[in-house]
Amino acid sequence: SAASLAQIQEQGSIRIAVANEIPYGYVDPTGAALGAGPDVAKAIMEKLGVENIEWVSTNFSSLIPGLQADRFDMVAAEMAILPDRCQQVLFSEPNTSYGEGLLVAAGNPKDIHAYSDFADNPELRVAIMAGADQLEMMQKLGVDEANLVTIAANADAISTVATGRADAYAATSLTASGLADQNDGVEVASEFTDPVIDGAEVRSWGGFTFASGNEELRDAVNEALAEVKATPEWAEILTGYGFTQSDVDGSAQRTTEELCAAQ
Amino acid sequence: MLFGYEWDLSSPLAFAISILPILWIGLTVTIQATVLGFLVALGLGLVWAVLKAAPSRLISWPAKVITEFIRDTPLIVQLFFLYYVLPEYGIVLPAFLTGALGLGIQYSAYTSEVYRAGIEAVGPDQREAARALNFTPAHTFTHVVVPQAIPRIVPSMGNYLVSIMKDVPVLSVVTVLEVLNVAKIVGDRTFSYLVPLTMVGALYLIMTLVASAGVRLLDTWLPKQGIPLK
Amino acid sequence: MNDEPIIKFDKVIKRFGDLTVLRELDFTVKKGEKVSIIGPSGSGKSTVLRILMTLEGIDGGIVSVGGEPLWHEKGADGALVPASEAHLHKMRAQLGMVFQQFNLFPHMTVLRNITEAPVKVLGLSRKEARERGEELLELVGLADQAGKYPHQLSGGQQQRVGIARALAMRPSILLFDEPTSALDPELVGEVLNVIGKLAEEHDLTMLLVTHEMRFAREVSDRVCFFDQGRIREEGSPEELFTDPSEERTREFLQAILD
Amino acid sequence: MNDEPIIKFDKVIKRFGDLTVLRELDFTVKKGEKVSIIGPSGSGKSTVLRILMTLEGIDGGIVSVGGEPLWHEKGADGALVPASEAHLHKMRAQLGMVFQQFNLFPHMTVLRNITEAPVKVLGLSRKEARERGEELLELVGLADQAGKYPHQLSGGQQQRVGIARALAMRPSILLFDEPTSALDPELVGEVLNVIGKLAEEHDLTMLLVTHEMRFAREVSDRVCFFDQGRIREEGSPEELFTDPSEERTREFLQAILD
Amino acid sequence: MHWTEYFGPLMEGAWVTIQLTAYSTVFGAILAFGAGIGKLSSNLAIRAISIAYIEVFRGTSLLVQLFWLYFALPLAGMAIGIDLRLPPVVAGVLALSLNIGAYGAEVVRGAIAAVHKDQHEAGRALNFTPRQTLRTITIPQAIPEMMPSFGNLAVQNLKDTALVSLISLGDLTFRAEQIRNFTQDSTTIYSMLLVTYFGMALVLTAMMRTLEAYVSRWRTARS
Ligand SMILES: Nc1ncnc2c1ncn2[C@@H]1O[C@H](COP(=O)(O)OP(=O)(O)OP(=O)(O)O)[C@@H](O)[C@H]1O
Ligand SMILES: Nc1ncnc2c1ncn2[C@@H]1O[C@H](COP(=O)(O)OP(=O)(O)OP(=O)(O)O)[C@@H](O)[C@H]1O
Ligand SMILES: [Mg+2]
Ligand SMILES: [Mg+2]
Repeated sequence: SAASLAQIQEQGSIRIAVANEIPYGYVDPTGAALGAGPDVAKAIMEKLGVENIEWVSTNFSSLIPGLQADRFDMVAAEMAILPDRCQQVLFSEPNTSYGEGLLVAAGNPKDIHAYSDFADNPELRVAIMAGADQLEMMQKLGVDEANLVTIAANADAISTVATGRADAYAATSLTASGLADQNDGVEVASEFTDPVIDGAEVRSWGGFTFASGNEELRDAVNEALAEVKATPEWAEILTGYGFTQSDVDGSAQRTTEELCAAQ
Repeated sequence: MLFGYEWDLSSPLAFAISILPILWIGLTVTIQATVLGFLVALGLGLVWAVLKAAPSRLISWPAKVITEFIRDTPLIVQLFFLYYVLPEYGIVLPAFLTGALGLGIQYSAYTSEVYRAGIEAVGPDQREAARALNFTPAHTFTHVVVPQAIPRIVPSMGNYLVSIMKDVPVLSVVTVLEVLNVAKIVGDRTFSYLVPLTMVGALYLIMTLVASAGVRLLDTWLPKQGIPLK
Repeated sequence: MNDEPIIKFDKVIKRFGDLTVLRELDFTVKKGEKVSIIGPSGSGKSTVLRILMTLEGIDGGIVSVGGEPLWHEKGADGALVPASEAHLHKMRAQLGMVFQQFNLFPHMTVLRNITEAPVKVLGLSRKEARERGEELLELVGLADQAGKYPHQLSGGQQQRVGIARALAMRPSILLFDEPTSALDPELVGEVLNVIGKLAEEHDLTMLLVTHEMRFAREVSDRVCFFDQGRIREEGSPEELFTDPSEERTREFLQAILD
Repeated sequence: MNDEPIIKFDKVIKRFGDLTVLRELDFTVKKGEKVSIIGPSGSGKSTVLRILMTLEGIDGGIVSVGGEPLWHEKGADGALVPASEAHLHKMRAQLGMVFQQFNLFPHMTVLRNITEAPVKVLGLSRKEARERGEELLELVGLADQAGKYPHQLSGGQQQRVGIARALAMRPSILLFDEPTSALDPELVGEVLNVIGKLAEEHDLTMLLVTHEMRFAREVSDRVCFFDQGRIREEGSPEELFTDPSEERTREFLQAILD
Repeated sequence: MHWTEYFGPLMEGAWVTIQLTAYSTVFGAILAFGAGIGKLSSNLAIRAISIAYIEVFRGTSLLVQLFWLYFALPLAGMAIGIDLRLPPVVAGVLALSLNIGAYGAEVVRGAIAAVHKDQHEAGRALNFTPRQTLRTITIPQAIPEMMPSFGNLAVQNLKDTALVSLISLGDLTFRAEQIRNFTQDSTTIYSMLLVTYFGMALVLTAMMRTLEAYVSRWRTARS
């Protein structure tokens, strides 16, 4: 099973996975991990006395299986805390909160402004990342499965959208704007209407993730996370990666217990 | 839920049965990609074979280098190239076409060798006999060389057809929803990979056994009257 | 028998890389003549036939067939220029060849082997070609084998098909390159019989490369002894076999007849 | 020469499918005897040697070598049961064989061909085996070829290596299956010389299948004429060659000596 | 990021690819010999296992095998209470070796079966045990026969290593993907990637040719 807290502290080393999503957690070509998740994780590990972090970069859809298969001890991808996932893995308290967004081709030729557009117009195709929560949103909004293009990685979205293989990429607002910055062929859909699902606007809360059974590590991280969140550096990290003040404030609005028990 | 089919996680068997229709959809894509890729490999391979046999080195040499290059580089990278690079030059192919084309290109390097070997196996004496009878080169090729080359070519081509089928899962990297990709998505959504992946393995085993048997059958059906087959 | 030469080699040179196979060969055959070519291995016998059948080009001199240059044609200014494929195609129509290894088409039936060229090259109808093919099979004694494939026949039968195939194109010159040397000894006779019959009954010009001395003696009007790419000695079979004037010929005949 | 038989075939039957190759063969060889086996193709000569070398089993009768059954061993109750691999392994140690096609190991040098089995099977040290191997190469006149590979030698040399290889295992019986018939005529002599020398100088029991009548006459104490899986006639070379009593033997000798 | 800066990470990935190729070629060759010889065994159980192995791994797709080992095997292990969570490197090398080993087994079997029966008889006449005959006579003669096919399989294996990038193993392709995700500079990255694989294949081919010349030196020795 996954390394226990004691083992980690004894070795002074922990394996943390990211899914190459700017700005949540990614590895630059030199191998350095950046993003809201990794930066906060570094602060937490410092508090826990773990000196060495071994960063693992993997596909988003491999994060949960990877935890279950002990390929890493912790995930710092700001994975949204969802009831389904809570049954598979453990989540820390929320570290971030974020809303949804849409990446479209430059000039938004198909005039897309909401996730519900894909349900209303069966001509439109939308890309989602394998394993991401946007799938569930699309399904709940009644989007036809045939109009979903499943891509393996965030960065593939630029090509997918710019070439018209999909008309838009559904992702969090920060992901979308991060991608839009990288390439002139794409932009963030303006006047975006947040999806309303089960009567509520969608907002996601992201946290660190652990293999089930590793409550000890989760609890230690929670404790350290609370300390980090109390410092001004925490908000700076988040805003430095483009999170708005309301995103920062939002992170305190829900507890993991509530999120896991939702519905 | 995928493609409108719900899965039933109550037991492995129930799960397996409930995802059969989903895998079937992936399987049809696998078969389509196999057939289309094979056709491209057959056509393009013939082009390479003709170019490689060209009397001018200016033509034959580049053809040889290109086919060697194709043969020595991984399909997955070739697919990435077709999928992500071509659009930068204005050529946007749908994922399925990209995949089938990539398969066809990769295997054209192999099939061109099959053509070459098949044609070379028809000895010079046959060409000389045809020339002595005043056949035109085109008639010699179509009526003397090709009919004798076909029985030599068919079994190897059949084997490549099976190989192409086994390479179709690589097309998942460019979002083609072939059977492995579908199974993987089922796994991603249920967090249970064992049943769908095992089923794909079993399906593949059945398909290759059937296809190989088909190739052997075809081979025994082929007329080969006295054509010396090595 | 007509006296004008139907085949004429005029100082013909043929090289393979460094090896000069024909050294200014002069050689003529009259219309209707049956000429046997004998000589040691490598002396260029096959090469002569292959040049006539346009399977090999030449490096010097002029070859004429039926009074016209074979490997050249008259250019605009009357000078000889290398022959075009069209010219070769026309010239080849006068020649037929029987190969040592038969070279039948294995994927065609016996009859199809014989009718394919008349239909595709001469433009005969399938029916005409079939009729002619059946006559020829009759001639070579294989009327009942028309539907078989070559591999179902014995070597001797295959070679007789080879002869029928060449005849089906109505050539005026028939070339034989050791037509019996790939055959088991007991099958040689049937092929030689057919060739002998042809030689007697038709006024075809025939050029035979053969190691069957008895046959060369019986069938041919003239025997040419080739050595090192030239004709070393020639004459009627009686002259050459019984009283060769050259030592080299004598040696060769002795070695062969032992 | 000792009188007790070292090889004894007692009503031995051998079949290949429907074909009965040995029909109740009775045959004995005394210790130190040199026996030539002659006979038409298919008469079972090779089969006799191959049974002795345990390359073929038998379907009936008993073969004994050195007084012990070869293809059987005594079971618990004293009755004969089919031999185990261990028994065969033990029995094989008395026999050596020289093959028609030499059957040298192409991937080993000449010396290695000779030393491999003594090392691996007899458990000699590499050094001992090498010394013995060099002596044997000396004996067959190939002392200077030890480092070459078989394909670098002529056929005659290869066969001499084959003889040395068999001798290296110190067999008391040496079997030769047409040891010279795969050789070009001019190489036959050197191999026959070596065998002749062995026959003279050693008290090895030797069993030779051969078509070399001159050799059978000179080397062997006894010649057996095989026909249809039986010994049709046997005797000293003089008797058999000069005055065979059977018509069949006479015919065979005539055909061979022509 | 300038394209020259791609070299560092790409070379790191290339090193992983080389290691993967080396390990899986070596393990694959061992499996190939085991199963190839096993398929010729007189022992029914060994033969059945060898045939089953060869058919299963030749009959399914490498990527399916890879995903199965990486994603499904741990779950299968959990079901029966054994820890089968292979690290990506192990899963990758295992899948590649098992796959190439199954193809190689057919090559080994064919080459061994092609050794002339005369050689077995000579071995028997010299009282070698069947095992000794196999080891000292048959296999050494069969190896040169196998080499051309092994050369092709080695290149095949090199290409197949690219698939391990899909289970997050930091090979050449994975590194290239990472860079592309970061820079979106597809043309440069993929061109460099193709050329690198081509170069490695050429080197590998040359190495296999050298090895072939070495193991068949007894065939080519001149008199
Ligand atoms: N295509 C070729 N390339 C190189 N050398 C050739 C070629 N064809 C023939 N030769 C050489 O030309 C010489 C004459 O060949 P040719 O076949 O005419 O001899 P031949 O008299 O028919 O002998 P044989 O009785 O052996 O058939 C030989 O030395 C032969 O090796
Ligand atoms: N393995 C086998 N399977 C079937 N038939 C065999 C086999 N070995 C030998 N025979 C047959 O057994 C008969 C005797 O064979 P054997 O080799 O003993 O003859 P031989 O006297 O040595 O003949 P030759 O002089 O041709 O070598 C032959 O008809 C042969 O075809
Ligand atoms: Mg010739
Ligand atoms: Mg024999």
